[in-house]
Amino acid sequence: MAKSSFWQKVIDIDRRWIYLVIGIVTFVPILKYIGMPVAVTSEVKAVYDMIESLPPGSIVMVPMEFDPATAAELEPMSRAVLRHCFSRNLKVISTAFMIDGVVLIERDLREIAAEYGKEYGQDYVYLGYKPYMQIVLLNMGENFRKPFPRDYYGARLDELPMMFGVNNYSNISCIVNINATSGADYWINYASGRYGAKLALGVTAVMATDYYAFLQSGQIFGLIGGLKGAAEYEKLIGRNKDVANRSMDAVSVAHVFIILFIVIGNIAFFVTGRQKRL
Amino acid sequence: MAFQYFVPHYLSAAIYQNALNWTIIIGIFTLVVGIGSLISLHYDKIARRKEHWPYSVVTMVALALMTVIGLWSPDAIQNPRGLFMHLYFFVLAPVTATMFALLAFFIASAAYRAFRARTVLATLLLLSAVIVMLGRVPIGEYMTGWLPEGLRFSDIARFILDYPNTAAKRAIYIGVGLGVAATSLKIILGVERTWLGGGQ
Amino acid sequence: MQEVTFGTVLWMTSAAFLTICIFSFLYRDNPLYRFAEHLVVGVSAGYWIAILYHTSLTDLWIEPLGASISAFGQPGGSFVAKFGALVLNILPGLIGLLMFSRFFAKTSWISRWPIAFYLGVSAGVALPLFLQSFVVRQVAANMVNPADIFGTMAADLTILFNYGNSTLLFWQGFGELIIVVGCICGLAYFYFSAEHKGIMGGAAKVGIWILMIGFGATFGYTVMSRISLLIGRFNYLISWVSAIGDFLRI
Amino acid sequence: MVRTPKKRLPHLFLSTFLLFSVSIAQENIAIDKPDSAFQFRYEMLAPAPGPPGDIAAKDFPNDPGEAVLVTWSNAPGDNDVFHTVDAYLIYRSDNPDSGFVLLSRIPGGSNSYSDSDTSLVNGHQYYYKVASRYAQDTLFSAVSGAATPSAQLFHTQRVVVLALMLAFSGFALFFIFHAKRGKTMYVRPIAGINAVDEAIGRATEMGRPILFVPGLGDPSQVATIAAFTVLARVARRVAEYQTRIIVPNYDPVVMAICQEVVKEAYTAEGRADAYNERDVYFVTQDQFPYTASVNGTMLRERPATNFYMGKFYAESLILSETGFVAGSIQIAGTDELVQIPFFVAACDYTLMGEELYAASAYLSQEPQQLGTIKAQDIGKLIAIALMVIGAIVYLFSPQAGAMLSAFVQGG
Repeated sequence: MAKSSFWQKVIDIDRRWIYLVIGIVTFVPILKYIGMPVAVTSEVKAVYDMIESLPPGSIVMVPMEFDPATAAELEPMSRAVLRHCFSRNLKVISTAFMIDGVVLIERDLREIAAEYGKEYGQDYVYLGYKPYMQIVLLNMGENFRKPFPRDYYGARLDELPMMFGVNNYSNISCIVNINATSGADYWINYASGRYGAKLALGVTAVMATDYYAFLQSGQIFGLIGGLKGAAEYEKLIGRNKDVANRSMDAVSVAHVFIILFIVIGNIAFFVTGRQKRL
Repeated sequence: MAFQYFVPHYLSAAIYQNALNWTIIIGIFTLVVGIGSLISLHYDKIARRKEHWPYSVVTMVALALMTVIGLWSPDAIQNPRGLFMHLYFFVLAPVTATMFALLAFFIASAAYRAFRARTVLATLLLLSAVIVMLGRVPIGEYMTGWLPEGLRFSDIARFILDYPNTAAKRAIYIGVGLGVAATSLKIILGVERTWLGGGQ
Repeated sequence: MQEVTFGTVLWMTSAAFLTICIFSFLYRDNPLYRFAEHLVVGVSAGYWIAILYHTSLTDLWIEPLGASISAFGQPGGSFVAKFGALVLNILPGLIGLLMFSRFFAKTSWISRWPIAFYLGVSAGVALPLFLQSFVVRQVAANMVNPADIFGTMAADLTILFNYGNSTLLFWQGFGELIIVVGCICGLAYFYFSAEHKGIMGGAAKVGIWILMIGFGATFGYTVMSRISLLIGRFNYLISWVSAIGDFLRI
Repeated sequence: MVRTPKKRLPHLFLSTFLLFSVSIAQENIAIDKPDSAFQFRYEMLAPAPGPPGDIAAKDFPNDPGEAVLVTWSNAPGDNDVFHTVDAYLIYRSDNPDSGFVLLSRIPGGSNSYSDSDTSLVNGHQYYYKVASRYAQDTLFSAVSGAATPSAQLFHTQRVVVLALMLAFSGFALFFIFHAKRGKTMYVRPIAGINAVDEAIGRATEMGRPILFVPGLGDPSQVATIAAFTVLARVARRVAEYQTRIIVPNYDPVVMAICQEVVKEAYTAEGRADAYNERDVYFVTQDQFPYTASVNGTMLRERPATNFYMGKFYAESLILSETGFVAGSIQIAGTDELVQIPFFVAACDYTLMGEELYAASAYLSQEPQQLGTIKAQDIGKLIAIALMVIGAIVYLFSPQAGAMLSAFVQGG
């Protein structure tokens, strides 16, 4: 009887204890880095391989669509991809179709370019934001100058040395779209589907399940999913101590605890004789 | 508009573009109506000194401040050092991100409560969730790294994501697609009139 | 690194304070949360007014309208064309203004017109688009060669029996089979105009099983996203503490 | 002991290629990119540079008439092994003999370019040539035949969608008019629908309000439209039982419609005076501030029942967990795939995907609503039939099957 009432208490536990445990197990590993091994999956490797295979000077487009709310997941990923491009002396064109993220993305681009001593206009170009992205994507298939006569800083595209002769997707070796929104569909339908650009996606872990189908159908050549994907990419470019890898510890531990909760909940449920309906 | 999809001609593209722009403009006018409703609600609370009315003052002041700053200067939304963007980055953004982060806690408590092996269906839900969770984090590799390929958590998780998950999605997508088509059709034909308040 | 000024620290502190306000909701509803909630509703509504004004209203309406009015002052071009352009630019604004009739109870029925226009256009756009990507594409993806599927499975089993090791291709074939059969069963579950019994009932049952496995997978996959967001907030709080430290040292 | 995961060849993945095309698979397995150490020797084996061949230019198909599609065959050495071609240079002129202008430089490995320069004139003739650029040489191809950009009136790759749309419209109309003439149609009862009335009754007993959240969708989305129908039903009951309904809104147009719906419901019950427009209000068009506000409302107003109907995104679980804490009965309905699991986990009843549309038709009991449900079911049968036909065609001839599948897929 005593045992049963203990399990009954477990079932009726105040949810705030669960919150507390999750808070603690997420916070502690951030402070203390353990370094769990991260296995690289084929879909992330595909993106890495593609960029690795491009000759220096090729142009990669890295459109980024995320805002401060989703930056926690996607910022590490975009930083890893940008680092890879710049370290291989590739040129980068970037856009931001989420208005809340325009400034955030500008900062990321500027900081990482500076890390590698890259110059604006010569090695990378930031086009910024325009509303109605589906129309912009279609127009970019014709000419970047159509939706973006000027770049984010107000310079005419023709004034930027890097943009000479660069008209539309066909001048781009590949697109790595880092996206927190369903706008990724437009990239698939228009940039890849209609204009045949080679497209890879970096998306949040939630979205990743949706986009596996496109990977199978060959509409995208690679997929980086969530913080885990970012950690894999960091590992591929040899930056094991960056933020995504460091966070993997906390992610792992939190997962284990959630599963523990589920297991304990089920034990309690069976011991108390399943009477409790929830 | 439905037929525009099949007609790539430039005239058709222009009509399409115009109609879309119009809906956006109408949407903006409606936003003013929405803001009117927000103001009226909070004004009412303040005027009648309802419970928690001081908080309504906070809303009204914040709304007025943000609108004035935002409309006053033409580059308010572009200048990263302006007050408008500062309010965005240090007031709106953290609250947004933190609300989102609350999910980490809620997902744990929901899993604890709901994932009980009560029925076959509940058990399937539970098992597939647990396997996918383990398959996506490094710790799953620790636990099953010794197994041959194909039997590890990550492989099973991948199998579930690639196949049953895709099947479920397709079934729902086809249903949703047909549903959308049917409803659009009803609107075009004027059969669907719920939006008029249910009146015939 | 960015230099830490008093202003930065102040703004960062406000963000950290609001972060903590929202987290306090986990304990229970309290004045801190209520403050943050009401503040952010106001700020956000104001933010959207400004954003939509600057990005959409000016670009899409005010500027083209201005241009079509000033076109009358310029030489060349037929009057009819100019007038047509003007009307085209004024109309959406007029329709939008009809929405304001909602402010007065007696005239509020007029606002149904803009709503009707809005719905009509959207519905027209949605009809073929959804049929294409949600129905036709998905059906096409499901049109696979059964001979391939069973062939793969059989070939793998042969290897397994003869050599004792598997190429795992059996599971792939099996998976493809699950997609096709699972999808059909899922559709059976959503078949509303017949009772679920007999074959239909069986298929529907399998359908709901597949749906549940799919849902479980989505749930499991989502956990990581959400934990990442929490980590992001914790990282922010840590950077705030260290920014204060830097500032005090300077 | 730390076990470092071995570099694994992703079996399942690789074999996908095997299944569909032997040739593609061979390329993937047999040709590995050479290590950089071998790169030098490797390139010595590369074929001598040459110009691109088979140059052709034609009007870009299925477009509004602003582009020309230029195609060519890859120059020697531009393949998966050697990559010796740096880039292709595209030139254009309106005279086949002279006046060629450099248009664009595109990376090696490609064999087509869509020229959609804004200076292209519809109906005008253009000539193209392409040069392959190697480390040392730049070699020009022959001049293409004349191409004339023009606009098309019909998108040829969308035949199936058009056919389906017309057929579907036909069925829907048939069943709607059938239904209007009084023929009753069976719609299977859906769990959760009965719960709607129950939940309203409970709210009345407890004397607490009902919270109806119409989601984040805009009014053109079907989930939102279905939500209006459910709201109409709920509001009528609320008016009848004299409880209170609170509807916080995200989209101002949705708000306007919800106000109409609720007002109409009160009027229909003869209680127009009891309708309070401030209970159907706008919060803000921003996901999480909206969620924060609805959360607060839940804990302060303590509604007996929460309805979540329409489009929901990440806020689904934030709302429904808070609702659980507040002790409300919760009924959810959404077609947003990713969010269904969370509603299933946290709510008492969940209408999944199409169930939401069916529920709204069921609740309205209007013949035209039920008629379209029937048409949707026919649509599902057509979908299944197509899949089966596809499988049968494949069995007889794999080529025909692949062609059929590609035809249905369209562009």
